[in-house]
Amino acid sequence: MASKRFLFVNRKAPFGSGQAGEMLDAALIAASFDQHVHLAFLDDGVFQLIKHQRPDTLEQRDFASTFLDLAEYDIDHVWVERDSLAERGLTETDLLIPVTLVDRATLSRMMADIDVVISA
Amino acid sequence: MASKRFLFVNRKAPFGSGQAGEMLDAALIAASFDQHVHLAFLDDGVFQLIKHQRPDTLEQRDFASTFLDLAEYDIDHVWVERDSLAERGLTETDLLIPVTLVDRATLSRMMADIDVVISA
Amino acid sequence: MKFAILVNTGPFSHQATESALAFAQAVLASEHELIRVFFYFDGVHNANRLAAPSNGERNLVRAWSKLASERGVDLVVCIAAGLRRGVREANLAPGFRISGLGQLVEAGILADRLITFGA
Amino acid sequence: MKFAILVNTGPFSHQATESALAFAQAVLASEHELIRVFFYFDGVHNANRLAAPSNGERNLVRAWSKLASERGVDLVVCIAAGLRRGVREANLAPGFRISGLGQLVEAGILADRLITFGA
Amino acid sequence: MNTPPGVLHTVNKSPFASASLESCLRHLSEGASLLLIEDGVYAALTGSAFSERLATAARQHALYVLGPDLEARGLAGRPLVDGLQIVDYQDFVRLAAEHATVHAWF
Amino acid sequence: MNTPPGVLHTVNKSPFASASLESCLRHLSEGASLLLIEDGVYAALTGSAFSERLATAARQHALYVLGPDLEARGLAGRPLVDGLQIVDYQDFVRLAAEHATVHAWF
Repeated sequence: MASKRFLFVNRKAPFGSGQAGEMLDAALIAASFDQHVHLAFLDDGVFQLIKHQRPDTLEQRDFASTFLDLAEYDIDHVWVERDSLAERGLTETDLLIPVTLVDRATLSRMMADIDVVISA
Repeated sequence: MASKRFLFVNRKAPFGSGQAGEMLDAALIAASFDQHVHLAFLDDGVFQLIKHQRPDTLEQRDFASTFLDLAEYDIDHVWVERDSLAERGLTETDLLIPVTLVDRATLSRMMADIDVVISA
Repeated sequence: MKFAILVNTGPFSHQATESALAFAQAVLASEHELIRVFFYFDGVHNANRLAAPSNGERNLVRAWSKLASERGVDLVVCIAAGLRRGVREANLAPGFRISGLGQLVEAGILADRLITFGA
Repeated sequence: MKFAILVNTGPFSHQATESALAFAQAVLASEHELIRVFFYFDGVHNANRLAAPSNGERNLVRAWSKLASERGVDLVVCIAAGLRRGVREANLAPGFRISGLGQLVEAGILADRLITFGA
Repeated sequence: MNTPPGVLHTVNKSPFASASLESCLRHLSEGASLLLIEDGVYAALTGSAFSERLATAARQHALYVLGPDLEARGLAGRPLVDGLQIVDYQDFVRLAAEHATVHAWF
Repeated sequence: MNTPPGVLHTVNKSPFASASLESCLRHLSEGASLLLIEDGVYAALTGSAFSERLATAARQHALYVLGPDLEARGLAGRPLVDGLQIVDYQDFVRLAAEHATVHAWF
């Protein structure tokens, strides 16, 4: 099948709603179909990438640890909005994995240059 | 059974989530149990009381028309926050039924003087 | 003191569901009494026995059922909210019972504290 | 042009469900093609045939089924999301089929436009 | 068909309850359009705490609001923020086809 | 038991995504306390756009934050807004019993 640029837009905090884990599942499947997968984290979505999360405290599934394996799924495009981090008192050192930090205007342009947008 | 002061706090717009109609159902049942029922409308909840709503456009249930019959259920305490109306460009004349308009500080005190709070 | 709980959200939809369960367990571990948990709005999905999360995921439906079987907690699903959303006798999990909104009002009357968990 | 739709919300929970249905109907009334509707997250509740809203309320499950029977629309429920929430073959409404997330990705590949309805 | 003009954004949350519309407005790139649906249509009200914000965006981007959702909410006859175009579901489909992608904010 | 001190408010939404916490803070009457739970605990972060707002409220009301929800989110070791007390579910039950009513904002 053809290869398209898929963008998964993550704007939700990780535990409050159950959507974050299922979004990641969808992104992994897209990668397994040899699609070009891009993950954008902005607004409260940046909280998904924070270090030291303990989903076991809530008996929730530990999907954050899957972020550590993204490269194995050939997912290299992980974009995090710098402005969203700053508004929340966070910096790059708070993040679990290396990411591409971009400012809001740049991320807006990157999110526009995509074939399929899936958001949650 | 004993008679308590029940407060139903309505902060959600009427159609986006399906909660507004079910909140009203609960309030009517409380009234039928001879409880003292109070309805508070604040934040986006004030949109529930706007005139000229057409739920049929969305094939949704017309619960707004039930507001017209509140007196028949002996529900006399309908509090609407004036500040919430103003922030939304609305005034008392936009409302479907006569209500008790109160400012934010007053409503805060009224909502504190209650036995049971049910919110949505 | 008598507590009652209102649950407005379903499993895997919002953490409010898990908070309600944790709060219920904490009441049971305290000197207080939990007289009823009422499931309304999307909360009725907590009573769907067809839910079968995969390994490593929590089965909230079963966790509620356990509260009923082990601690005798009264779990009541709103009949109208359940019918709207497809939760009824045919797929009702053990320990739950279906009844009307009057059970919520009654819980508010009989309990000293009614706590809402929603989204 | 080929359209596909992703539905993330359930009936009586959020209007996004009704918007998705209205959008699907509008695509079918246009010169375009609707190749698939994929139900994910709480969207799986749209496929629960046990839903029985009272008179005067809309039966969204039935409305989706009708799109399948009358217009041949492909309605796919995510198997994992459905199992988590209690929607599976035992209570699957007519016209829906259960399959994997690959069907969502395939829809994204085959369609010219994929539209998400969520909350 | 002409070159797609950019992204069609949809927002379905009230600007008084949720930060989604504000975030979407901050992420509109060149050629992007915005369609307000469901509770997003409350942003179209004049005289509100959000009106000026939306009017500013309307001077830079094509802004649409879904008529059936206005009507259901009792807003059909009211004055709306300048520069908004009222559309129906057929227009929604057309706009989706005319833009390169659709990006939903909720 | 002493006279109940007032209302215990709970908020479970992030202040960056939802207006619920801001609205709750504006409706705290005398003797009211606030417990942040679920995504509400993000309000406790220092150095954020919301920190000062919460610190102000903490000077007038008893403010609590649910420890297990902080921990799950990776915030257990971080500095929090001054005046916040970390509590567990047993404390939540005790607070609910000590206050006259519980008012949930979401």
